[in-house]
Amino acid sequence: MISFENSDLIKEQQRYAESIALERIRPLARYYDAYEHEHEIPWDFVRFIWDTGRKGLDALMPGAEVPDEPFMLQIHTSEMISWGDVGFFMCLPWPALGGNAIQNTGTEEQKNRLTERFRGERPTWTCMALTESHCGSDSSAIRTRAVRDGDGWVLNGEKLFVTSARKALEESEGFMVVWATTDPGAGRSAIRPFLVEAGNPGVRIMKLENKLGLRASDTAVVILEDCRIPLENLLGGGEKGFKGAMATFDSARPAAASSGLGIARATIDFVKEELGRQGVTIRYALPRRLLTAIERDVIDMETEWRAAWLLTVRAAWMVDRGIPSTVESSMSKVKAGEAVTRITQKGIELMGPLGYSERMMLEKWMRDGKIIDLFEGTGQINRLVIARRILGYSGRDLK
Amino acid sequence: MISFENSDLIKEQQRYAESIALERIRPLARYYDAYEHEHEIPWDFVRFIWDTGRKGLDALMPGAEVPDEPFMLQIHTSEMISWGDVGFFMCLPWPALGGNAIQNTGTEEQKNRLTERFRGERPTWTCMALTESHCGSDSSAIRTRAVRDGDGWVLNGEKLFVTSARKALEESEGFMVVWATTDPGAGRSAIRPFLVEAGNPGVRIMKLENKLGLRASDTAVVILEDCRIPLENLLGGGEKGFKGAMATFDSARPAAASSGLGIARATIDFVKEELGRQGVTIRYALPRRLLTAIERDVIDMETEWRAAWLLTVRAAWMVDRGIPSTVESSMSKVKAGEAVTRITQKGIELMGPLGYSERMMLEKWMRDGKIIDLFEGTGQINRLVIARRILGYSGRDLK
Amino acid sequence: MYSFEPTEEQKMVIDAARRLAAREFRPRMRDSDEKGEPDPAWMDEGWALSLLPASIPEQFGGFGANSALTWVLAAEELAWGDLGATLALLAPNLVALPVLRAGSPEQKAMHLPAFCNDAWAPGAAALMEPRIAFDPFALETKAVRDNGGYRVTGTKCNVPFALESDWILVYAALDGKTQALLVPTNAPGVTVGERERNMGLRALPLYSVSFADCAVPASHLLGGEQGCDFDLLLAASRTALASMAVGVARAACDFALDYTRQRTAFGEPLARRQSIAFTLAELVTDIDAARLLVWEAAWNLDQGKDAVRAAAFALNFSSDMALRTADRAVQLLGGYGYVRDYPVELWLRNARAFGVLEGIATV
Amino acid sequence: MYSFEPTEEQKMVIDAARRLAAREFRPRMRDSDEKGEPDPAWMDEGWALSLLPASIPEQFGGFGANSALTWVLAAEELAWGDLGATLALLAPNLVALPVLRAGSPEQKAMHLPAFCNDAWAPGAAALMEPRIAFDPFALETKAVRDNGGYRVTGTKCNVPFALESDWILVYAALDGKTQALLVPTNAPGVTVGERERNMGLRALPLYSVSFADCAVPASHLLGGEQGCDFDLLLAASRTALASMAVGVARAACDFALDYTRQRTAFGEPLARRQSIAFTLAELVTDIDAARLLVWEAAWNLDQGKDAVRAAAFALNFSSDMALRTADRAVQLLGGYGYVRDYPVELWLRNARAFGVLEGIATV
Repeated sequence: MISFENSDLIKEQQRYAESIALERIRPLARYYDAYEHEHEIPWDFVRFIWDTGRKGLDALMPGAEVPDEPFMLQIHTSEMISWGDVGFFMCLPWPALGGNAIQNTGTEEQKNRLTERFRGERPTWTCMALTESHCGSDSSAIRTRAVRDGDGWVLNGEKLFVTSARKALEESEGFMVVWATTDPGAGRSAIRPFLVEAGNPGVRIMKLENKLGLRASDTAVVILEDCRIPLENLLGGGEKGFKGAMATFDSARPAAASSGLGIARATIDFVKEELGRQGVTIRYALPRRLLTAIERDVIDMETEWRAAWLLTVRAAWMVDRGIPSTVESSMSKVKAGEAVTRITQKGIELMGPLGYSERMMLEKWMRDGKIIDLFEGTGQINRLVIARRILGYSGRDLK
Repeated sequence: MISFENSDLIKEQQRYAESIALERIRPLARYYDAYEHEHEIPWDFVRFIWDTGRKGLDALMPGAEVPDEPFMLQIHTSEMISWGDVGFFMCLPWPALGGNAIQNTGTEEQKNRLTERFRGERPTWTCMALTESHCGSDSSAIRTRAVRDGDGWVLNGEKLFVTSARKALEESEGFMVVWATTDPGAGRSAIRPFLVEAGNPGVRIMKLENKLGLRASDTAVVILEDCRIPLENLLGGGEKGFKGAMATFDSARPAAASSGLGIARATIDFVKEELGRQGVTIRYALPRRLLTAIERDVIDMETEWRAAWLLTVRAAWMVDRGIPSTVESSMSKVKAGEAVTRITQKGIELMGPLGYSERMMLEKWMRDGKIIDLFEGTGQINRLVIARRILGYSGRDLK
Repeated sequence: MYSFEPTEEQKMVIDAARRLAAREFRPRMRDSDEKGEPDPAWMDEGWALSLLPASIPEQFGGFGANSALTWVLAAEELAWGDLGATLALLAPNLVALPVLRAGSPEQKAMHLPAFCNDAWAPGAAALMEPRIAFDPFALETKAVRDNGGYRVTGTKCNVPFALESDWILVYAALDGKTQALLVPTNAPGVTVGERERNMGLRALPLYSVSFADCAVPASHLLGGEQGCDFDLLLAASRTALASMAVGVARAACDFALDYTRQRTAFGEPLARRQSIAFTLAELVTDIDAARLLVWEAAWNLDQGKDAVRAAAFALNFSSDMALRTADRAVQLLGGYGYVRDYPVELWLRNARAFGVLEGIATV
Repeated sequence: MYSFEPTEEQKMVIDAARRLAAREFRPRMRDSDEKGEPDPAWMDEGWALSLLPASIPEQFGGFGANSALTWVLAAEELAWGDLGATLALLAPNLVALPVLRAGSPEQKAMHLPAFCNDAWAPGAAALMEPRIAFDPFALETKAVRDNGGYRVTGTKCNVPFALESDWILVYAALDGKTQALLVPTNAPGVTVGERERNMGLRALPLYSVSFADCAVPASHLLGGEQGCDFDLLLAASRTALASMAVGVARAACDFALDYTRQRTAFGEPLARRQSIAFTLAELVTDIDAARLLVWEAAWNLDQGKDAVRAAAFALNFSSDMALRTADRAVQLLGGYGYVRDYPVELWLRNARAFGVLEGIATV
C-alpha cells in the first residue's frame, strides 16, 4: 500500500532534530565557517548530543534498540541536522562512514568493538580512508600497502580527503578504516579494509584541507608510516574485500543525498520566508507561464527538491527492507547532488546582492552544498552505476 | 576591426528574401505541411525564384558574380527564407548539398557542368547521398559499392535520407552526388564521390519518407542498381576522397545552423507580436529576478538565439576568408540545434493551448526545427568534433 | 510509514493496463494518429478493465471506490501504450469523477450510472479557452445568475468528445470564481464547432465549443448550491496528466534504450558511448522521480489532503521531463527519430501537450 | 561588414593584459582572497598598461578615446587572471567613464585629469542597495531637490573603494528616475560603514555607505541640469561585467581541460571519457558565444547605438555561463575542486557574483 506519511517515531525525531538545529547549531554555524581550523570542535554541541542527545538520536548509535526503519530514521535525521548546518552534521559523534564500513564488513567481534566504543563516556568518531592522490573515483587503483608481518599487518601509504580524521584520531579514542592492498598488482581483489586505532604511532595527520565549505568539519591527508596493527584488525578476517567498500555506498549515497537536501531545504525555507516578508506569495496552481519569474524559480526549486527527496526516501525504504538498491541509491545521489547545487546557487540570485553577502547564510549553503555532488561518488560515477545497470553492461562494456 | 554590421548588399538581400518569405512562402506553408507527398513541388515559388529571383538570389547560383562574402550572404539568405518556411527553403532550386560537394571535390570541368545546369531554362536541383541504413553518423562505414568496369563505374547500394532526391532526379534534370566505396574493406580511404545524373536507369527512388516536419520537401530512400556512370563522373578524378565529404561540413554546418535560426526567429517574432497585442512589453533592462516568467522566457529565447546566430556568423566569416573553421562551424551547429529545439518548444508553451494548435504556426516550427539538431551531423557528432580539437585528440583517442 | 509498494489489487490493475497498452494501443497508435480517430478497439477492450465502474460506489451502479493512486498506476501504463488512446478511454472520467468528487447526491444519482454500463460512454469537459492568456482561474466563459438558474456564455477549445457526449462539464467564471456546470450538449445555445487540429493527440476527438447565453438550471451547478472546490478538481486533473507524462516518457526512453543498445556505430553499440549512456541514466532517473511525485499527489488526493502543491510539483516536473525525454529519444535515434516509420516523433508531439493543455483528463 | 578581428592596437592591449594577468594577478590571487585585500602590485603594474588614460581625450589629460570594445577585450584577459584584481584595477572607471560618457564639460574638466596621473587612483560608485527587491530602476536612495541643489538619503552596499576614494558616484532616484550624483566621500552625511563580506570578490574592498540627508550642489548631478542616460550607463556596466564573466569562465575551463587531460583514472586520461569531453566541448562553445555577445554589446556602445538589449543578452548569457562553467570545473576536479589548494573553488565563488551584483565595473 503506497504511502507518503512518516511513522510517528520519525516525526518525533524530526521535531527533536529541528530543535537541536535551531537552538544548538544555527547560532554557531557562521562562526565555525569563518574560523576554519582556528576553531575547536563544537564541543558544546558534541557533548550535548553525546550526553543527552541519545534520547532522540540513540537509534543512530550502535547497540541501540533498532527501530523499524533504522535507515529511514537516519536520513530524516541527517536531513534535518544538515538543514541546521552540514558541518555540524559531520561533527555528530556517531559511527558515520567508518562505522558503516564495520557494519558492512566486520566480524561480530569487530562490530562489538564499535558498539563498545560508542557507549563510552567520551564522544567518539570514526573515519574512513579510501581515496589516494593518484586515484579519485577509481578506488580500485589504490596503492596503500598492507603487508603481513608476524602477528600483525603493516600499513604504508597516504590517504586523501579523510573526513573527520582529526576528530577520530586526535580528538577522541576513535578509529579509522583504511582500505589497502595486499598485492599492488592484483587490483580490486587484493583490497582489504583494516581498522587503525587512534593513538597508533604509525598514523599521522599531515594536513588539514582548506575547503570551499564544510569548514566546521575537518578533512585531512593522513599518512600511514609503518603503521602496525594486530591481525584481528583486518576487518571481516579478510573475507570481505572491495565489494564491502562498494556495498557501503548503497546506504552512503542516500545518506549523502539526504544531507544535501537538508542544505537545499534550508535555502528554500529561507528564501520563502524572506519573500513572504515582502508580501510575495507563491501561486502554485497558476499555469507556469502566468507566474512571475521569482514564483517560478521557487516552484522549480521546490519541485526539484521534492523529486530528489522522494528518490532518497525510496532508496532508504529499500535499504531498510534489504531490497538491493544500487541503482536507486545512485539515482538519489545524482538528483540530490544536482538539486542542492542548483537550488543553493539560485537562492543567492533570488535574494540579489544580499544573497551574495555573508549577511545571509545562503552563500555558505552554496559553498557547503557543492560537496554533495562530489563525495560518495561524483555525479559522474553515479551516472555510470545507473547506466551500467539499466543497459546490463559490465564495467568493461561501459567505462 | 571588430564589427557587427552587415554590408549593404546583405541588407538588401535580406529585405528581398523577407519579401519573398512574406508574399510567396508564408501563405502556402501550412498547405504544403498538411498535404505531404500529395502536393506537388511548390512550382510557383520555384519558378519565381528561377526566373526572377536571380536578381536578388543570383549570388547563390554558380557562375554568378561572386560577391565579397558569398557564404555570409548565403547564411543570411537561408536564415530569412527559412524564417518564411524551412520546407520551402529546401525546395530552393540552388546547388545546395550536391553542388557544395562538387564545389569542394570536383574538377574544373565538373564545376562547369554544375554551372551550366543552373543556367538552363528549367529549375534544377541536386542532392547528396551519403547515409545508409546501417550507418547514421558513422559515414566511414558506408557499403555502397563502386566498381570500375571498362569505361565507367558501376554503383550498387541503398542510400537513406537523401534530401531532395525526388526534385533532383525526377522533377528536374538534376543530379545526385553519391558517396561509395571502391573497396569495402578499406574504410575511409576507399570512399569516393560520384556524380549520377537524373534519368540514369540504374537509380530509383524506393520510398519517400513521412516526416515529423519539413514536409514541403522530399527525403527519399534511393536505390542504386547496377547504376552505370561514365568515368568522368568520378568527382575530382578520384583524388578527392572522404575528406571532401568532411570538408563540405565546414560550410554545411553553419548553413544548417542559419536555417534553424530562421525557424527559431520566426517563433520569437511571432510570440513577441502576440504578446505585444496583449500589451506585454519586455523589460530587457530589469534584473532577471524581477521579471515575469514570460518576460524572462522571451529574453532567454532571444539571448540563446543571438548567441547561436553570432557563432554562425563568425563561422561564415571564417569560411569566406578561407580560415579553417571546423571547430567554429561545429560550434554554430551545436548551439543552433539546441536553440531551435528549445525556442520552438518553449514558444508553444508561452502561447498556451493555442500554441499547440494548428491555428498557429508554432507547432509546425517545432516539428520543422527538430531536424536541425539531427542532420549535417547530430549535436553529438559535432560535440565530438569540437572535443577532439580542443583536446588535441584523434578519432582513436576520443570515440 | 512510507511505502512504495502497490497493493496486490493495484498490481493486477497495472498488469492488465500494461497488457492492454501493448496489445491494443501500440499496434493501432500510428494509424489512429494519421487518421485522426481513436480506434474503437481502444474503448471496447479498455472498458473491459472496468476501471471506472470499479471507482464508483454500488449505490450508483458501480462496485468500488475511487482511488487516485490506482488511476495513476493504470494511466502510466496506458499512456506508455498511447496517449491518445488513454485520453479517449479515460474520457468518461471527465464527467464521472468530478461528479463523484464534488457532485450533489442528485447529480451523482443522475450521472454516475451512465458510466457503469457494459459499454464505454464518452464524457466531455470544457476548460480551455482559445486565447494565449488562458488562465483556469480567470475564465472568459462566464456563468451569470438568471432567473434562479445560470446563463453561460463563452468559447472553449479542446473539448474531448464534445460531439459524441450527451453532457459537457463546462467550467465557467461564476462570481469571479471558477465553477463547473453540467450542460447537455443539445441545449439551446451550445454549438459544437470544428475538430481541433493539434500537433499531437491527433487520435483524440477534440472540438471547439461555444456557449451563447445558454440557460442552465440551478441544479446543474456541480456541487449544487455551494458549487465545487475547483482547486481540488484541477489538482486531480493535473495529477492525471502528470501520470500520463510519465507513461509517454517511459515509452520513449524504453525505445531509445533498446535502439541504442542494438544499433552499432563506429564498431560498437551506441549505448556504449558514455554521452549516450549518461543521457539514458538521467532519463530513467527523472522518470522515476516524476513517478514518485505523481504518486505523492495521488496519495494526497486519496487522503483528502491538500493536493494543490503536490499536483503542481508533479505536473511541473513531469511535463518538462516528458518533453525532454521524447526529445532526447528523437535525438538518440538520429534520422530515424524524425520519420513516421518510428514512433518517437509521435511521442515528441504528444509530450508537448503536457504543460500546455489543461483539463482533458482526471483521476 | 561583420568582422571578428581586433585591430592591431587592440591585439597589443590583449597581449599586455594577458601577460599582466598571468604574471601579476594569478600568483597573488589566492593570498589576496584569503587576506581580503587587493595586492598593491595589481594596481601598480596594471596602471602601467595606461588603459584608462588611453581612453580619455587629451584635453582632459589623457591621450585617446574611449572604446568599450578595447575595454572588454582587455577585461576578459584580466579577469582570466583574477576577477578581484580586475575589478580593483578598473575601479577608477566607475567614476571616470560615466563622467566621460555623460558628464558636463565642467565635470569632465574637474574629474578626468585625476585619472590620468602616473599612479592608480581609486574610483567608487554606489548603485546597489541591501534589500532583496533591489531594483536599479526603483532605488530607495532618494535625491530630492533642495535649495537649488539636492539632498541624498539612503543606504548603499558593495561600494568599491568607498573608504579610499575622494568621490563616490552615487545613484539615486530623482523625480522617479535613476540619476547619478558625484558626492565627496567626506561630505557631511556620508558614512562609510563596514567592509562587506561576500562569498567571493574577497580581495576587493567593498563597503556599505549611508547617506543621511547629504547636501549635493546642483553642479554635481552627472550630466548637469538634464542629468544622464542611466540606461546607457547600466548597459555599459553590464557589458563590463559580462566580459569579465567570460574571463572567469575561460580560466575555469582552461584549468579543467588541462586537468582532465593530465589526470588518469581507470587507465586513461579523464578527458577521454565522452561525458567529460562533451562537457568541455559545451563549455568552450558557450564561452565563445558569450564573448561574441559581449563584443556585440560593446560594439553597440561604441557606435552610439542602443545597447540595452545587447548588454542584457550579454550579461544574461555570460553570467549563467560563467557560473555553470566554474561549477563544472569544480565537478571535473572532484575533491580537488573543493579545496583551496586549487583555484577552481575561488572561480566558482567569484562567478556567482555575475547576475547578482550590479554596477561594480564599467567600460
